[in-house]
Amino acid sequence: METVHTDVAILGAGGAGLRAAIALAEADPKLRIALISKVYPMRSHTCAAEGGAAGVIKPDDSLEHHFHDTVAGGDWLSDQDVVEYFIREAPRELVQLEHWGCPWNREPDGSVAVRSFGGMQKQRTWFAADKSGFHILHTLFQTSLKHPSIERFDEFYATELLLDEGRCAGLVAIEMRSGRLVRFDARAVIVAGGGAGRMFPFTTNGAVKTGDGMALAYRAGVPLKDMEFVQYHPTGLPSTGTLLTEACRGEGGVLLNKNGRRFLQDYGMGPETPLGKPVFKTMELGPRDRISQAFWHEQKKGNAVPTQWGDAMLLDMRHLGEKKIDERLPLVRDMSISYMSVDPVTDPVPVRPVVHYMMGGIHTDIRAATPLPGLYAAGECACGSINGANRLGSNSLTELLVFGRRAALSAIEHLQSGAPPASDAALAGGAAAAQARIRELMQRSGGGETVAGLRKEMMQAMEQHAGIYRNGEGLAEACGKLADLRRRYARIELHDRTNVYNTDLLQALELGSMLDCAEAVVASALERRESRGAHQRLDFAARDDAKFLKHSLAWYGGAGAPRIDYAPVSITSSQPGVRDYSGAHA
Amino acid sequence: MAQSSKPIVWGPFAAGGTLTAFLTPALMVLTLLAALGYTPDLLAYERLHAFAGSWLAKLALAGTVFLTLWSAAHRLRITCYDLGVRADTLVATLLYSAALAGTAAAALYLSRI
Amino acid sequence: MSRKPYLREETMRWVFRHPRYLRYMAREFSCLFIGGYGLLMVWGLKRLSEGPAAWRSFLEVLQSPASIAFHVLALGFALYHSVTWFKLTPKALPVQVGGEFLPDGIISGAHYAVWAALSLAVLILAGAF
Amino acid sequence: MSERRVELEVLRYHPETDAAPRFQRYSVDCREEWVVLDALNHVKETLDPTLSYRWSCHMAVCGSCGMMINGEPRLACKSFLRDYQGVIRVEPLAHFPIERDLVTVIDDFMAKLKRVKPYLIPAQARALEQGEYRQTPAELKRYKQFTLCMNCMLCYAACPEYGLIPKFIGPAAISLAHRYNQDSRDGGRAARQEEIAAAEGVWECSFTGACSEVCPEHVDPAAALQQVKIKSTVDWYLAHLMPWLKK
Ligand SMILES: Cc1cc2nc3c(=O)[nH]c(=O)nc-3n(C[C@H](O)[C@H](O)[C@H](O)COP(=O)(O)OP(=O)(O)OC[C@H]3O[C@@H](n4cnc5c(N)ncnc54)[C@H](O)[C@@H]3O)c2cc1C
Ligand code: SF4
Ligand code: F3S
Ligand code: FES
Repeated sequence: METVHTDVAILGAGGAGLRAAIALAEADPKLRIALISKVYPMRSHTCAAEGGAAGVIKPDDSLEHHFHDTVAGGDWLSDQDVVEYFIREAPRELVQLEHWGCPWNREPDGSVAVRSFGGMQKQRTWFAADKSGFHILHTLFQTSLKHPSIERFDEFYATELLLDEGRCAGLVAIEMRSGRLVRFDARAVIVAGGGAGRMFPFTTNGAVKTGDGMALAYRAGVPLKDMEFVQYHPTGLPSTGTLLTEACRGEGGVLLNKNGRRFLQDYGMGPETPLGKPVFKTMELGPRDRISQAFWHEQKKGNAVPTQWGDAMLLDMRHLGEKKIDERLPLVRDMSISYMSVDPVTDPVPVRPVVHYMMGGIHTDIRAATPLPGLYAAGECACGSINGANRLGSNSLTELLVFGRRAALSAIEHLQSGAPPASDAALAGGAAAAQARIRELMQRSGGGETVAGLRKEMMQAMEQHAGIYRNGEGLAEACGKLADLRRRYARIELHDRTNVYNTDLLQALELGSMLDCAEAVVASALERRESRGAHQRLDFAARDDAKFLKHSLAWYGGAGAPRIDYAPVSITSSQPGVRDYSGAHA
Repeated sequence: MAQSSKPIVWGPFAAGGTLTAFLTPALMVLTLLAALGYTPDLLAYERLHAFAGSWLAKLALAGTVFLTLWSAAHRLRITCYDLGVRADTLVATLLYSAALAGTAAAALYLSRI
Repeated sequence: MSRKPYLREETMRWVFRHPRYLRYMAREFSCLFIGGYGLLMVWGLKRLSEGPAAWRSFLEVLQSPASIAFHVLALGFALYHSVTWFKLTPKALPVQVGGEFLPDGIISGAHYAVWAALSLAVLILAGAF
Repeated sequence: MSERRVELEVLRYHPETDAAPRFQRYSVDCREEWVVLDALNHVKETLDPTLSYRWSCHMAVCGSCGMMINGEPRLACKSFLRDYQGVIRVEPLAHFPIERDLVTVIDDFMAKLKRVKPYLIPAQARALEQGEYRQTPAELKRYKQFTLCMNCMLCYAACPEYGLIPKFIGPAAISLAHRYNQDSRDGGRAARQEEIAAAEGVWECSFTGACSEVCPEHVDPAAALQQVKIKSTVDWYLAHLMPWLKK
């Protein structure tokens, strides 16, 4: 097996992975950096982010505001010391992107423009029309081309982390175009593999978001933290799940039920604000979890708008006018027309909540370090706990910049700490075992299970039992179902046993990752007997700080179920309080 | 990699393209009229001879001939490539030389007027 | 090595893949007629320099059916060249006024207007009417 | 919810078993509002798991799903079944070697992208503490359109000159260089000229304009290329006819 010797291996070339790679290259041009990604960097899902990235820049805003919005938005499950670090670094990172050429929207005086976002009490979301993530990703990718020390391994699918004496010392990946397995020996590894929304049937997430990064770390013994918190975004197109950015509401779009009522006022987010004059943290500028939950209740009351794709509500942007829509939300208009045949300039667009983001992920600390020495994680796959129980829109793009860089700096510290090199025998052994597992999967026959079949059952279980509202009974059933699916996964049979660009194999491996992540989600959700942020239990409707103001950690249990235990939440200045989106603060 | 010297050939091509876009149809109408027997006044020998006698007109005519031939030659060169003629250097040399030769001939005749 | 990327050969078929390529070819072929017309001009100058009799015979040759046919075709292609050229100028020379780009139509339109005025002027000054 | 039986004719090529590509027919029940990508996914899930192709976002932003659909380079996730009648022919993007099925080899494009130095080379260095560069909305507008390129390479598949002259750097990469040249913060034009004003750069473009016609993002690469040609020509004449202007 070919071995690539490198100093730092980065799994994932989305926003987080690229940011880390650049930070490494800038810190020391002599470092060898291997950037490994299953898709070409610019195909990573960061490109799909529309609305923007939050960072305090305007004089009427302050770091305290950003801190409080984030912590309250996360229903006090955020680690406050980490949030403090995050909001301090945020503006610096966004200016850095500007210096690299990101085409942020501008004010007439040439300074960057900011827009409103849900749950934020000030305008602080930097944006590039409604393609913010696209521009961030391309700016990072293009900037990375400047650094010869970043060696890219595009379309390499990582299958396993390599360990030696309790340290992470590399990984194994399949080169898609040839099918050969490559071993990467690294002194530090950064996982930036993105989210796992594809566990659900209806999601804004692209095909790449199958939780591989999380699963790899999980299997290597790193716990997954707060996995029960899955964010639904309230406004996806019912036909495809394609996202209409929160900026639709930030710019003044409103949500209506079938009677034309702005129903959010009936769920503690009122009083109704004047049309076209959105008020921070009120009504349509409430947080995503609350709005998605309100829709669920409306649906139960029979107030939803029926469409051929199921129940929906209406996102009305007509009053914004054609000019503003074209200037600020061109993609939204284009997609509504393309995928729904509805022009937001003339008609309200049907939307419904859709799985969007994983608050949970690989357990990391303020340094982006996992408990496994030599292993760091950043981006959506990591849970450094700034998002708590519910992420505020536009915090995630900033997070992947701040912690992408932080992971790089921590990796460098690790390299400098002079840890001895890993033993070749251990790595060779790990790699050989990985190869044997792939081979076995490729050659297995007679099992009779198919990738598509199991995937469908997994998605159904997740949608049915781990959605916006959950209960103990359903979750227990889901745990059983997923355990069963994992057993059946061992009997999966590939149709394609060839080497070159074998997507059948790829999808089988991705399914394995998703099953692991899904099990962690339902197991953590079952144990959390309270309702907080995006995790709402019908059988435990209230938040329970006495018992559950703590992070859940899911530990990989091999063939058995995950083991759940807990870690404390770090609180510095904000004691848990009431999340108030009633406009009372205004 | 060296910056190409293509601008030498492209500059006159672009200028010629613009000139022919503005002027050639009108000129063609003039000679077409003559071809159909309605010879415009300007194409009568005396007038044309007198017109072409002025230095300014000589210069303009020579320039028009040059730019017309050059832009046509350049386009033809590319079209040859598009059509699968791969001997680009040969084609280019032939065509540009022809354009230059035509211009030189025009200059010679003009000098005799 | 299991890789064996397959390279499709480029044939002339691309010209027929989409009407746009035929339009492109038509535009490029205009050079034959415009170039031919350039040579005609050179020849005309030669005859002009050789005196009135030569010029008269040049005019006679112009009146041959072949010449008429050439003229009609050439005029068609020349007009096509002008139209395509003016359609493309806004791309090559965009004009930004007060932040906004001038719409393509305005730039092309201006070119068409100048073209019409110029052609008219040439025809009138040459006594075509 | 109307359904429709769709006939797909997909170019298959498997390097380990096939000497040359061949077409394979699939007949699938599709929903009227589906895009071609949905139909392919349906084939892969229910009929033939061995079919390989690239996709990710399903919302026309990631640029992975470019293919020839009835002979036109298009994004499969933005090509609606309702716009096609009869058999739909799906092939890998023209002008690129086929790795397998609908998957092409794009090394050439990736290398060219890097060559044109598509990153900001600041005209004036600025420390982070000094905050952002000032850039007015008008200055932003000057290059904004050229930032929209998602590297889908449809323009390369449409450009006959790229098909004929594979060395041609091509529409998207040159547009990207132009994007930075036009940026008020940038001072790197001279460095980029070495590539884009070279013989294999902009000069292989014959202004076919096909690139702009197929570009799903309306980047208008043809415009960028002509602008580069004009600027390079002016550069050249200035440098050679008025060399004293050179610093
Ligand atoms: C539609 C949409 C809109 C959004 N809008 C916003 C917004 O406006 N503001 C905001 O702040 N956030 C937004 N988000 C969230 C945010 O975009 C994501 O959380 C973020 O982009 C994730 O970035 P990442 O770098 O962690 O992962 P990604 O960009 O998803 O990249 C993951 C990388 O990991 C690689 N990878 C994965 N598995 C493997 C493997 N096995 N082997 C090798 N490589 C692998 C992939 O190839 C890819 O390069 C949005 C999300 C979506 C889906
Ligand atoms: S210019 Fe347009 S067609 Fe070409 S790669 Fe970019 S987005 Fe695609
Ligand atoms: S199609 Fe090709 S020839 Fe030029 S204008 Fe576009 S690059
Ligand atoms: S799947 Fe992303 S562009 Fe089509």
